[in-house]
Amino acid sequence: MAEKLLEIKNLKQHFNVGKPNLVKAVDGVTFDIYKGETLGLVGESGCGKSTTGRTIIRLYDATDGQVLFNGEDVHGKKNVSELKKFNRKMQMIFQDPYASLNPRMTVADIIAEGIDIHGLAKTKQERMEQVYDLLKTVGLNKEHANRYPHEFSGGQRQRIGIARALAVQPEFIIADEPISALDVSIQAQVVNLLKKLQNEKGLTYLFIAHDLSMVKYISDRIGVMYFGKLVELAPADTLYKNPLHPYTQSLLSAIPLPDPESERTRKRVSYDPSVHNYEDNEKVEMREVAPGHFVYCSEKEFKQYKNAYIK
Amino acid sequence: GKDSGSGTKNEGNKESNVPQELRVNINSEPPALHPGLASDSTSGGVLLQTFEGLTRGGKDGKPENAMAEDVQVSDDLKTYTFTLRDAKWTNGDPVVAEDFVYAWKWALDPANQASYAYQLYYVKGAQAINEGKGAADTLGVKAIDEKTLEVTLENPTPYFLELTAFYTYYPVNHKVATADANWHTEAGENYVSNGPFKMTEWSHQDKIVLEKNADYWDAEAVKLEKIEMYMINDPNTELSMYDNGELDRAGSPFGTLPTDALPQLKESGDLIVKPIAGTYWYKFQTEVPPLNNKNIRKALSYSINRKAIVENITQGGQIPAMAAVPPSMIPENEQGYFADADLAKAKEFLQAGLDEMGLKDASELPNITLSYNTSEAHQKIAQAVQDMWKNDLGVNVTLDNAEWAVYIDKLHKGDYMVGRMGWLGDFNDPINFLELFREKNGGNNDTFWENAEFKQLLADSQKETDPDARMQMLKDAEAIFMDEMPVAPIYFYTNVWVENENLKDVVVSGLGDVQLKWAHFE
Amino acid sequence: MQQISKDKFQIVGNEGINSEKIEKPSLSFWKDVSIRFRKNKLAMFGIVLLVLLVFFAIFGPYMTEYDYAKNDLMNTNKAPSSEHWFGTDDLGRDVFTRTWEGARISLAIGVLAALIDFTIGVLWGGISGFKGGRVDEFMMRTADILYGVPYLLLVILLMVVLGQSLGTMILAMTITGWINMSRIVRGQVLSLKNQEYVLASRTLGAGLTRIMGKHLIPNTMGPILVTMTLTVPAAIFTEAFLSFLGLGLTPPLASWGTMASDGLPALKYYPWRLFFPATFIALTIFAFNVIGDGLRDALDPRLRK
Amino acid sequence: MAKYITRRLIYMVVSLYLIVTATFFLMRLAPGNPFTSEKKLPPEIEAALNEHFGLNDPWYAQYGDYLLRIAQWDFGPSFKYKTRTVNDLISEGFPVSLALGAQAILIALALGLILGIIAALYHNKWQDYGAMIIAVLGISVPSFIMATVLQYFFAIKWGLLPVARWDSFMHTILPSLALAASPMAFIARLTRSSMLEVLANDYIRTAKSKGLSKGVITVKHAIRNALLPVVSYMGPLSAGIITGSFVIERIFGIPGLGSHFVTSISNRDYTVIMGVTVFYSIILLVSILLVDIAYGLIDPRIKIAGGKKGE
Amino acid sequence: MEKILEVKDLSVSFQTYGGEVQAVRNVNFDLYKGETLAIVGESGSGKSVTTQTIMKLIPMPPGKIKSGQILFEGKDIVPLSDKQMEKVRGKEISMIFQDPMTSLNPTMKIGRQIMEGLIKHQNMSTSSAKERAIEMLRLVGIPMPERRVNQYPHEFSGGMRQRAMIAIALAANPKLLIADEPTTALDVTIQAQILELMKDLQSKMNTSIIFITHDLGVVANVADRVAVMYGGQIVETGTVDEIFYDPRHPYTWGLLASMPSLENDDKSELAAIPGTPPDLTNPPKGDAFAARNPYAMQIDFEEEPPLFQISETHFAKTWLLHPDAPAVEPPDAVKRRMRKLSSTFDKPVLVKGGK
Ligand SMILES: Nc1ncnc2c1ncn2[C@@H]1O[C@H](COP(=O)(O)OP(=O)(O)OP(=O)(O)O)[C@@H](O)[C@H]1O
Ligand SMILES: Nc1ncnc2c1ncn2[C@@H]1O[C@H](COP(=O)(O)OP(=O)(O)OP(=O)(O)O)[C@@H](O)[C@H]1O
Ligand SMILES: [Mg+2]
Ligand SMILES: [Mg+2]
Repeated sequence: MAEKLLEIKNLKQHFNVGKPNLVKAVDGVTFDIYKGETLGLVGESGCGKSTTGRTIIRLYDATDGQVLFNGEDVHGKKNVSELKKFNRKMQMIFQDPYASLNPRMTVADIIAEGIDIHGLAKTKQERMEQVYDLLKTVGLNKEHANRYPHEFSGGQRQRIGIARALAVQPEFIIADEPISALDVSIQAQVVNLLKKLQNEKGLTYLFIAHDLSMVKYISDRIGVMYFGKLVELAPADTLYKNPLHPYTQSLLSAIPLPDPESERTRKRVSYDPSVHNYEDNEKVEMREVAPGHFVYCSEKEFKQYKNAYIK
Repeated sequence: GKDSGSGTKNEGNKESNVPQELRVNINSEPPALHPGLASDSTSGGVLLQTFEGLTRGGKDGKPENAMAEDVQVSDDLKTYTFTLRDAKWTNGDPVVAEDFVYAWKWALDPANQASYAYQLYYVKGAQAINEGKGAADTLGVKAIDEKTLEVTLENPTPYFLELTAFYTYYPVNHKVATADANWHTEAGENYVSNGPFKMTEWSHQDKIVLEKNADYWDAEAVKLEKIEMYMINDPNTELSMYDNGELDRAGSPFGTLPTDALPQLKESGDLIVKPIAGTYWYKFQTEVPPLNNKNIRKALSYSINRKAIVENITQGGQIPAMAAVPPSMIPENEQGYFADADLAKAKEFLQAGLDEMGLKDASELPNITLSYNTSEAHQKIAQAVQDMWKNDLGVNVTLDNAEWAVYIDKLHKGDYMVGRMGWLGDFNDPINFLELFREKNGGNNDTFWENAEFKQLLADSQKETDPDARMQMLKDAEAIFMDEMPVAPIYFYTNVWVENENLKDVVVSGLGDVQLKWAHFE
Repeated sequence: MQQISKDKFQIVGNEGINSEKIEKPSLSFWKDVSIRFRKNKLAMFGIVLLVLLVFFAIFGPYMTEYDYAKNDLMNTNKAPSSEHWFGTDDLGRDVFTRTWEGARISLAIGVLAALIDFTIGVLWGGISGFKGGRVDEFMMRTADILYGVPYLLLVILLMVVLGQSLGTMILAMTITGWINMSRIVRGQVLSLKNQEYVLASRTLGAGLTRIMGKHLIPNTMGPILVTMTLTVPAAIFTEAFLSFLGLGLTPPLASWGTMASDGLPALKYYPWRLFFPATFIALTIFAFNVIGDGLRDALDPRLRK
Repeated sequence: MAKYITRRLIYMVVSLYLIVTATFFLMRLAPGNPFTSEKKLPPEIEAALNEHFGLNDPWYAQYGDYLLRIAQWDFGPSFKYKTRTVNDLISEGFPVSLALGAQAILIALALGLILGIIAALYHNKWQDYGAMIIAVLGISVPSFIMATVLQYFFAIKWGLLPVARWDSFMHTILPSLALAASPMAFIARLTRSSMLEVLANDYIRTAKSKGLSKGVITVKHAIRNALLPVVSYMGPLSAGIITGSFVIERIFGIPGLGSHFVTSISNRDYTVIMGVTVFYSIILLVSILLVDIAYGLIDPRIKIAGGKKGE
Repeated sequence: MEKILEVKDLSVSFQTYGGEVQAVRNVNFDLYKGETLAIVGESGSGKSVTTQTIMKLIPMPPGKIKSGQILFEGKDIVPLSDKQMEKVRGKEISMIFQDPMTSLNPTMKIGRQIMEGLIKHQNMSTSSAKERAIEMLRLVGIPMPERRVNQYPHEFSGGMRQRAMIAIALAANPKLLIADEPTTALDVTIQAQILELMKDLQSKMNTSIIFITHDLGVVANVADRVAVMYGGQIVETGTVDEIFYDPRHPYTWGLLASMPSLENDDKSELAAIPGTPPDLTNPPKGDAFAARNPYAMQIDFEEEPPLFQISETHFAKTWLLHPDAPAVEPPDAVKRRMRKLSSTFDKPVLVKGGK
């Protein structure tokens, strides 16, 4: 495949270190993201997806591990201008649309913030044009530019967040559930846009979402997280066709279909972590079951999965 | 016998059944209630009720014998022999001559940091001892026996018997004091005194409670049973408390009355005004031009409208001062050496001064800075004087206000042009005012003015044994002083107060001391 | 139903039809704020009041024949009359003239102190809170130390070293005045700096200035405005205190603060000497407060009506 | 937390040391000395006094001496009140000032919060304006005028309460009111402004949706979130108030500590200046520490202890 | 079946400086006991405003109920005061808000926030309320709820906050539950679990649910009936089968067509509805959807379409159902779903608004 844009090595993010309520939100995650690809990240709610994303973009100082962006350590000390450059290259769409919008800024100012910081517009007019463009891109209209976040519906707010991230024309976007609050048609519009940008400008995405059909549609590869760990990583189609880890299987079985009849009759497979029955000395780690298809498993399971794969 | 005697007397007095309890305000915590350590009027005001010296100021202001039953003065006026009466300390000990010797020596001992020790300098050898240059036994005080005290002075001091009424001259119970060096810090068993009242409670910064001392030799004359002295530092509050019946007396010398209240109090006839021996004046720094010019000084001084100031600003019945020494010491000074607000003369002097300086117009004079320390009253007077000088003489004046310590520092260093100051007499004699200006660099001179003739007159007066001749010398000296005008007197101080109309016989001396010994309610 | 002509039911699709709308003029945030502010009647009243006060401060002293400094010891403490509209003070000076003469100083001092406190306090508190860690520790401990040293001593020394001047007075007034502001701002910043929108701005590469200027300070504006409006009276009274100490105005210059503190003891006898300066201080504070409230409301888009 | 507090305590000692040092030099640089008086002492006597109090020693010796004394919590004798030690002054004055101050703080807090809350709840209604007018009066009438006015009406005109002195509970009412007026106003204004902010938040809507009454919402949801500015303000304020107010103590003749802060300076009473400064500073530093700790308790998102950027 | 809620002719607008935002325009619908109504629709079409109005939670001002009635159990709640609403909110009706982070009090422990309503409306003691809170957290799938009750919202992940919101609303055992996009931040397994939980509650307590979501899969799973909103209006309502298998409104077609499907690996562009949604400050004159409607007719730009009834339960607001309108083919993706449903009338019937 193409060159690596991002390498995440044994990334750990623990909260409340040294206190009884220690949370290992991300606990040793390793994966790469290639230039121009979309890596989907799915998993149980609370398993550490957002934290992974936020740690990558330096909102948290990693407890342990490394994040290399274009070969450079993101968490190494950097001076202001380097940071600024880095920030322009990497952007994030926040999961919580409302909280991530300053209640005292107009939408135009919010979206233009990146433009202002990086001096991407030469004149006021140019700036506003870019803002209007972005608004249109995400399905809002000019009229909205002068309003404040609280005057918007949930989905509209989310779109403002998307427009803000797009404004600086980054190379890499961490999209944390970017479309969950949008109606399907706008979702389609946004996803089309993301794809288009990817095709045209070679953007790379880390796409965190719960809507598996959308994830499947947009992603080249998909990682499945469970309890702070990456449990399976595979090309999108492969994962859907050949889910190996029991959690992945359970996840796929739970996808609701837009078909009332099948919904009435569907069966879910539930996941019970005790099925693994790992022994204390067993080494559990990511293993490549098939080319590009990694599963977090023990030696024993590894063999099992391999067999399953052949069939 | 004595006790019951006074008891019956009291009962007889109580026919009107008025509680003999007095509440006054003394402004602030007395810094030290030890006769030797005290150096301020607040402490003095308390000590005056609780202690008694060889003499005590009588109702008429003249010193009367107190602890002393009899006084013999030698012909050269330098040796005083006091015979003590049978008096007791509050703990029952008799008051003996040794108590005086002990107290005075204690105050003079440099180790005890008595800042008023210089009040004892009239006694032979005192200054040397206090300055650490002489041995304690060289002091001219001797306890001949328990009841006889012999005091030798440096110079004839006609006012010495007034001085012995002053608190630095009070005795201290030497037994108690040697046994407990801290006897004076709290009310209690060890706080022994010999005055009309004893201190029964001292709650710091709050109040002091005095009660009648039944063992006092003249207990019969003492009518008050109890005195509460509050420490309230705000004149308005003080007057409000008085209005509200929470105080029986408000105003000086214990407390203070707010200036703005005076006109009304005067109108209602409640205000009592009594002149005291003190002068408020403006000092000139006589080494700074144009104030090094006598005529300019006189012009400035003559042009001040003192009457307007005392009537409209200070409003406390103060007397315009056209002399340095208060009229209580030199009665002629009520008229003074020149006329108040004598603009014509002032302008003459000004012209003369300008001519001497080769200037044409007052506006060419250097700007005059008028300094005062932070206080509303001083500020008002300064503004008024500034206005007078500006308008009447055409002299440019700027005001300069400084915090007290900074101000004193400036004055003592001569770092000023014109500065306000006041002097309250320590004892009733003109020398107390005039000697301030004896030496150019004398501690309290500040004007840097010196005059040989003046100096000589003062020196001569100290040797003079004839009181009239002596007085004349002092008057002559003052005349020189007023002619040279190193200070511009403004007014003579008064004490103003209001008191419960039933309160009688509170004695306020010409120096401004209060004695409650005879006070009582009717 | 019959009225609808059939040809209206031709499919025309959405092509080519440009739903061109009448566009409203785009408003900048500040224009928006000013519109909102102007709709606030009380705030506008405050502005009018302030303008009036300023007007009188400028022209008031010329409205009478009296000079603010001229004594008239024969006419002290006269009650308000047609001759002396606000009466006279204890040196017989015209209170009306002095009031407006004093207005110049008090208003200037109040506003200046508020602005200086605002500038230093907001920067200091903001940077301290935002940077956190050692920077915070250092900045806050410095403020503590300044706050712990006896103020009076500081002022006396300033006075001795720098002498009397307007500059010294302002310095004395602001040397510790900003600390309150900085603490309040820091407290707010501490709680705001982890808000998602601040994080978002950081991921955009925003630096300290921007985050402070666009995110933290606007969202702390409420407490900042309150503190600022309350600095005004504090400054007016500190000035009086400093003047009393000799660091401020040299008499016969007047300010509301000095006039009020001079007039206080006369409250029972010549109430107008306190009444006029005190009332104008209160009116000024009132004006600043309603303006502050109006601004606060105007700056909070969530409250728009 | 324990670690944080320990660290702060160490900083406190350092701050205190710096305050002491600054005060020492300011004090010695200020013109005048403890023996300055209208009636100048004979120079020999002044020299003897200086000698006795060690004022003739080189500055470093005196400085060292002060530090040593402070370390032993023995501030020495007062220059002015020759018979009393600074420790006496503090131990007698402080309880009074504390009692008065605590009462005033309670009044200021209670009334201020109530006024502020009412103003915010009835934003731009008459209640709001009423509260504002009370607040404006509270601020534009400084404590010394307030005190005089209160005395005039309550004690002299209506005879309800004593004019001054510190005796019974009745005596405490006027001074605490006068002392509380301006902080009360400040608190009211601060509370109002932050309450308005808080009331516009979504979680207030959530609370409403639970059917909670206005009162409960205010008390349980709004106040805590609005408290931060008030707490910031309360730190130095309470240190100032419980160590006594010069003006109030003077007007009401209260034997508190406050008067010493001013009189010691005008008297150049070096030991007292030092003593009360140290005492005040300790209280100040402790209350500031308490405020910082309170931040974390009020708003769990604030982590002063960590001190790290981000989280 | 008994109606629990009738919304009649409801219009809500917001006063802004930019003009009046007519967020909800003449919305009518009703809800039966024990029924689940799903509201889908364009984002910004007024779903949240409509439902918040039912609880009278829109901020007033700037919001205003311009007209209409909201009959809850037959009683109009529009004129009720805040005080009177307290008895309804959190007890009779409870709501899951869309924005979980900002809808939770950041300085109150999650547990307390759940307990509050219990203590107020169900008179529980603190300890039993706490037990119930833990129980609720467990039910919504939060691991280690004993520990989590003592945490603050910012320590929760997005999905966990949303579940906490759900727990708050469900704990109330309301007669009417309004769930505004309650599962957007949840992974499918948890989502399934939550849906199960809601159904459970519904069957036990006969709760009625209004469920707003964009996930048509979820709609298919939970809904009995569906309302489709666009531009502040309800443009189509029907039973879940009617909407999925026989949609009539072009916007509904657009929605169904824009979904990616799991089965095919087709990575071609999704069929989004072109254009931008209308600006509600000055809603278009005719059909709000016209400007984006490939089937738009001239009339659509001129006159607001009336409501047509397609079956007993199926209504749509489009001129396409007018007898004069040409027959049109829905997009392929929709056509594939289309079935003939037995209950459909022969011909759409004009309900109202016709001339
Ligand atoms: N406070 C407000 N002030 C002004 N306009 C508002 C306000 N609240 C909502 N709106 C507007 O009302 C319309 C409807 O909003 P609503 O939140 O109901 O949409 P929604 O259907 O819930 O959308 P979503 O699915 O994106 O949440 C939107 O256009 C929005 O901009
Ligand atoms: N500031 C924090 N303090 C303590 N714990 C935290 C904090 N932030 C997140 N966590 C915990 O870390 C874990 C992972 O959170 P994260 O937000 O990364 O989940 P997520 O995968 O994004 O979930 P979701 O899909 O629900 O958003 C959760 O258990 C959460 O409670
Ligand atoms: Mg998340
Ligand atoms: Mg919504």
